[in-house]
Amino acid sequence: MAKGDRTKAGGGGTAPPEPEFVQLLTPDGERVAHPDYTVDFTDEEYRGLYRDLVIVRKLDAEATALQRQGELGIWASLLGQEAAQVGSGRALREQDMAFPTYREHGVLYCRGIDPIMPLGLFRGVNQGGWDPNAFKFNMYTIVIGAQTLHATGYAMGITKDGRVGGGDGEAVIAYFGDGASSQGDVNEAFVWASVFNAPIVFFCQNNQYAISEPIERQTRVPLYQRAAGFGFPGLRVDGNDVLASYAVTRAALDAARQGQGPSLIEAYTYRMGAHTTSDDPTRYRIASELDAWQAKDPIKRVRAFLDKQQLADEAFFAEVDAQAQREATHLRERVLSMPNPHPEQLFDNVYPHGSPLLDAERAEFADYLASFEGSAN
Amino acid sequence: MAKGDRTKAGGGGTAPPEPEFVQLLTPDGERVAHPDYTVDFTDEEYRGLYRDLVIVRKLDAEATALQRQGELGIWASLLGQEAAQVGSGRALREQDMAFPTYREHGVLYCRGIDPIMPLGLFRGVNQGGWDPNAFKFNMYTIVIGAQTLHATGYAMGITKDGRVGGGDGEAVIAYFGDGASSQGDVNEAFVWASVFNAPIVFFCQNNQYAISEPIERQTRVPLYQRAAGFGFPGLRVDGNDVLASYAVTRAALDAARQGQGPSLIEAYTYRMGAHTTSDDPTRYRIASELDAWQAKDPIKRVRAFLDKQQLADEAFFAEVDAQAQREATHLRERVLSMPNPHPEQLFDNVYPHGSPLLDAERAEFADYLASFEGSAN
Amino acid sequence: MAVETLTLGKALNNGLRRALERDPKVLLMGEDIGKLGGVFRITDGLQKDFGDERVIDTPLAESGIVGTAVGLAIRGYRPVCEIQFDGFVYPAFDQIVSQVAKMHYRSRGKVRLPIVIRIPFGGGIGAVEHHSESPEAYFAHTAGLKVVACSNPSDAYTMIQQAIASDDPIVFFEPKRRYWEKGEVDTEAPLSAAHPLHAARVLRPGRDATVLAYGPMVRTALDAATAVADDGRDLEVIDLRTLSPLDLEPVYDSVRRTGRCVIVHEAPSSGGLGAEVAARITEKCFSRLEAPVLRVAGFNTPYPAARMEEEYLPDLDRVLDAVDRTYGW
Amino acid sequence: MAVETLTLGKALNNGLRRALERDPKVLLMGEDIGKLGGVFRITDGLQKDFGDERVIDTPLAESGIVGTAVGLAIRGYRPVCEIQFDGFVYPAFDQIVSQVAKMHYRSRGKVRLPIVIRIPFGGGIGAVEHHSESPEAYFAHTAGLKVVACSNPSDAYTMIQQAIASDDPIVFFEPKRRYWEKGEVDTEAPLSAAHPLHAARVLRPGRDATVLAYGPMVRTALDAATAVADDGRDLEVIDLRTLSPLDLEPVYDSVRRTGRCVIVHEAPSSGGLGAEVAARITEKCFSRLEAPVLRVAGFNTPYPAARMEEEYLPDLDRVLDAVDRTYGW
Ligand SMILES: Cc1ncc(C[n+]2csc(CCOP(=O)(O)OP(=O)(O)O)c2C)c(N)n1
Ligand SMILES: Cc1ncc(C[n+]2csc(CCOP(=O)(O)OP(=O)(O)O)c2C)c(N)n1
Ligand SMILES: [Mg+2]
Ligand SMILES: [Mg+2]
Repeated sequence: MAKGDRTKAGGGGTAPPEPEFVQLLTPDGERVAHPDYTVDFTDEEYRGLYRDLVIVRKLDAEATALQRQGELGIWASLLGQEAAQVGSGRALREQDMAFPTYREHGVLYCRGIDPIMPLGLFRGVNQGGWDPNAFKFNMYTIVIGAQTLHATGYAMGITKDGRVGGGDGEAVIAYFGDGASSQGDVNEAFVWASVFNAPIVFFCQNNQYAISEPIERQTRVPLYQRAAGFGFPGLRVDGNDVLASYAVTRAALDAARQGQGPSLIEAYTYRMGAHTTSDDPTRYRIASELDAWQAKDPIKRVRAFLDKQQLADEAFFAEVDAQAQREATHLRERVLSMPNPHPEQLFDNVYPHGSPLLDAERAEFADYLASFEGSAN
Repeated sequence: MAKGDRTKAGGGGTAPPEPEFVQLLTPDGERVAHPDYTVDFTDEEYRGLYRDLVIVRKLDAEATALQRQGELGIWASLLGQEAAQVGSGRALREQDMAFPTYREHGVLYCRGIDPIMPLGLFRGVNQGGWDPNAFKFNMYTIVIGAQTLHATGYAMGITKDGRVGGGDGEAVIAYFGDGASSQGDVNEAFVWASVFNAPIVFFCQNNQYAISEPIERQTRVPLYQRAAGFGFPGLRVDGNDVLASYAVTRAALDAARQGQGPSLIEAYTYRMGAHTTSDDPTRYRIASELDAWQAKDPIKRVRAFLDKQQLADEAFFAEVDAQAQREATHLRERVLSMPNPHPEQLFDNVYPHGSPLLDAERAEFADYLASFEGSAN
Repeated sequence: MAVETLTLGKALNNGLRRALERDPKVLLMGEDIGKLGGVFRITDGLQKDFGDERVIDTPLAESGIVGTAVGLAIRGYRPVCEIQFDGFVYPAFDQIVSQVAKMHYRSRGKVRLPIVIRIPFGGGIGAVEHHSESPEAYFAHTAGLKVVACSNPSDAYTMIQQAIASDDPIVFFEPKRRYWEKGEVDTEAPLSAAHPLHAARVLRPGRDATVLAYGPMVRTALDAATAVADDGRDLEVIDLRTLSPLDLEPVYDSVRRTGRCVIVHEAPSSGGLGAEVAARITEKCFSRLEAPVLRVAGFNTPYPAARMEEEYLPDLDRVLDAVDRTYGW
Repeated sequence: MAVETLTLGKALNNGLRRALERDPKVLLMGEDIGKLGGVFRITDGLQKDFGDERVIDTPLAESGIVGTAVGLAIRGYRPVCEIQFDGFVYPAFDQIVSQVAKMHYRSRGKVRLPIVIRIPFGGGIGAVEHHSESPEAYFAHTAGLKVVACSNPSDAYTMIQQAIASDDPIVFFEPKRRYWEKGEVDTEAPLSAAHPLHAARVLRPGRDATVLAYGPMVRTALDAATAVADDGRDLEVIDLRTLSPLDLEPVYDSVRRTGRCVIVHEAPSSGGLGAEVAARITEKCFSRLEAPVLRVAGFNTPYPAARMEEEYLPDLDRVLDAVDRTYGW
């Protein structure tokens, strides 16, 4: 009947080549140049980044230990993702707002927030329960992708408030994972952010896994490329390079605050540990993969850099370790002394304006509890 | 503290240039060449396409008239989109499966299906109720975007059945609108189709509106570009050009059936009428816009082409009109004689295996109805 | 007093206008609510008068509408989301149930989401599938949400304003087939003097049996009461108005007097609101009941094609039949 | 007879294996169900034995899982979807309610969707938010779906196979905190001889009061019966098993004898399944009831933090308290 020749449509199915990314510090601690991005830190700032990295890893390890000892119900470790989190977290300006998943302990730390804050959630004594606006850091969000829409709405509000344009404008960063990229909500967030030119940076930590599923189960092209089809720029950064993570995030946030709209950063990194303490990664990945990524460790390379550049000496490294240990111990002590909630608290804060039905339920429950008092039951 | 230079991330916010599309027949009826696509129809086939276009427009007009006369509850007209539908519909091979929205009356016609089939839905005597597999044409889907996932799942089934590869492989076409591109489901369908390399063509009729909302409310870049970020090709075709619509769809379907995976076609067209008969487009669009698109009418250009190429004479055109009129009249008669359902039918087919509770409810209802018999009530 | 005769739809439109005037943080968001004024014209003229920064045509995705509303609320706005039809709220279900409903609780009161989700609901307009659903029980079963339904122009006008002024997240059901019915609305009565949002209302006192309804079925219940008044049967009709939390004290008072109760709604009976109301009444009025609380509801089928909806929907006859049956127990 | 002692989780695993063996059209789909075997290991080893074309790790999006399952079912497959946790079914709500539930109806019986949606549900495992929900009432209120819950290894083994063999779309609830409890399973009894899928079952006959439960609360109800047996109170315990359609004939028989009934579930009471069951029992057994049917349920709050869940969840004491109260009416 007719023939259709086809060169542009169709195709696909071939594996993507290992993609390029923005890198400023190699795994060996070499500082490399990039045509578009650079950082210009003081020696003190370089040391500060190292300190952040070591401390967030240490606190994370402490939380993992606390879970193993039954003091936390579960823990989602950031091990391996320190650079992506410290780099992006430090890139935020004071007025910026962050929407984390459940793993952004490092970002939280860099916002200057006491690391004890999210531990109530993991211990099971509360569900987070902090004021996002007070800390410019939203509550952890567990439902995959949901927070990207919240972040986008918040960013739309910034525009409505006339707080974009100029260097003191506000911007939003929305964290999510590689797995989350498949959720409808995340893609709807891209649509909204684009259509409303919202001042937001979508920061995807591609740690290669969604629990057990490797990235190939979510996409067959690099995730950063998703952005272009929604009308905004995307780029990939070496997520194990704290300098590059900082540089690209700072630039993207500044562009957003100046009215240039959304962008997507894919931080290419690796989840060195289990998905959470409930997970057993030996079921789905091989040891050699982990070894390969060990070589790209985000902390080792900064240490090598500080060494080579003679920006720090053994005393400094020891002092950082000591500080990390102190903060970890302090954290542990406070976790152990977190009070259990009183049972009746389960009725608190269901509604801002309350509910007579619930008040009655609470009263009945209190009577019921009282009925056991003094009994052996 | 540091500076981040930024050229790749950020940016955006500028209006996209009027995009290129694949065109083989100009609005004036000139046949033009395209480097990648062509058609090679016999004279009879060209006349056949014209006949299709005229008939689907006529049947559509008849349905609109029937609605105006109270014989249909609502009608979603395809006016203006005939070429996109006839072109893509004729491009399907017999073994291919289509998943329509609520507007693909032209595709349905080209599948050789009696146009009465969907009218029960619009009259309100049923909800569609045909066997998708018998007609290789799924039921109309009203929930925006939902069918794209169904289509993708079906296409995955084709692969599982070993029915891809070679010219006799099967493929799927999923229709959706510009507005639908914002739905999470559609983007999830892109993810699945890509990851499973499903034999599917996503066919988006960008008719410039989602009810009252212009395309700018859904995207700030051309929709076909969405595909690349999901890892498969996308292209834009002149949706008012039946030849180009045919060529690109045929090529994409054949690529899919041969195992080359999914693709996205954006058919750039225009909804000449109201969204549905319930809509009043004068509230949200100006007459001059309609005029501009009248000049690009999908039927006029084929008629001009047939004229210029002397492929048809007045007798032919008159005969086509007469046939269209006959089919429309026949359709009308059958709509008018569609029986109303018996009330008790509302209990039919809730479950394949039935439900005792529902049987009891039906029996009670029958008794209740019977209680009025003979009464004046 | 400035009493005007308005349709329910126009009363909502006026109520929204008042809310936009009163508080610059109030935003309207939804599909086609701008130039078109919504498919039911509930937002007619509002974008023109308040601008497209406050009356926002959104992309076509309900999860996106509600999800961005959450973010706007965290930022301090008061979003009013329009869901175009009942059957299209489900893509937003996750955002509503897991985010909107739970945010105040999980934040221990630190995050308020003063979001109103407007949903035209119910059947009776001859529509195609997905346009006649009654999903209220899903939301009433969701702790952390409040759910209300208006039934007449006067309530529509005040309740929408009360809902927007409230810091509770509220799912606001509008009886779409009653949009065109008229009633008197006092557009200048102060909101503070209005009947509370979360309170039922006795619309017609009566001695013999209690009929409960909300939204579109309130008119049906009132019609039933009128129809039997001549026969000497005196029905008390109560408009529930608030579906979560329920306000059942006036209902208990009534049933303790009448001993007979029928509850009417369009949603399928199984797991519908009527079940909850019946269970609670039975618990509180057990010894006073002459008959079990009976439910007149949609059948337990998907909503049928338009030409069967008349039979599907509870009507005056089915209400009266149930009232009769409570006498025969 | 080949009676094995299995955990409930392992019984499900064996049941799924049987279903995969029996019918090549059966597919398992979900997040992490392949190499990992699911976060609860319910699909452990199945991908290894049946291949990744039949046991499919999907992208991370629940609407996508269920939506593609619809297409696969139209193509002739029998997809079994795993939703990782109860709280993550909501993104798929639209596909379940508007597509899965309605397809057979709208196609006038021409499209069957033999889809099973497995949902581990309920609390008691000390999890963080969204991992302890009991969403069964949403689905039981949705006409066109069937909803079941298993409570013990033997039922788990047969019910999952029956559900997969059925052409009805079925939401299959698994009591996650009972996954590790053991029981005897006859793995060779023919499916055709098994207790029907949509039938309740009297697990413990008794004379004094009827206790109804399903899923995780069945064990609690049985424990309560044991606890009071010594005091001379004889409770009848019925496992509802099928939540939609309900099978209440055995319940009516029981309540007509006992005159007292308590229903137990973890979901919040308002609009929960207990409301429906109570309303129906009251209608059918009105004159035999000594007291209203009482509900022991989750409170009407979002699911609380883990360290309050013990108080939130119905337990033996609360069941007994309710039984006591039915005596004091
Ligand atoms: C809607 C939803 N579905 C499923 C889950 C269960 N779940 C928790 S984390 C996770 C994987 C997330 O992967 P990714 O987005 O890559 O983030 P990562 O954990 O790797 O940081 C899944 C499936 C969830 N929390 N929410
Ligand atoms: C989930 C959902 N939301 C809203 C609607 C109401 N609605 C019906 S058609 C339509 C616009 C669709 O626009 P588009 O996808 O461009 O298709 P078109 O009608 O232009 O062919 C809307 C909002 C719906 N049917 N489904
Ligand atoms: Mg990941
Ligand atoms: Mg359109």
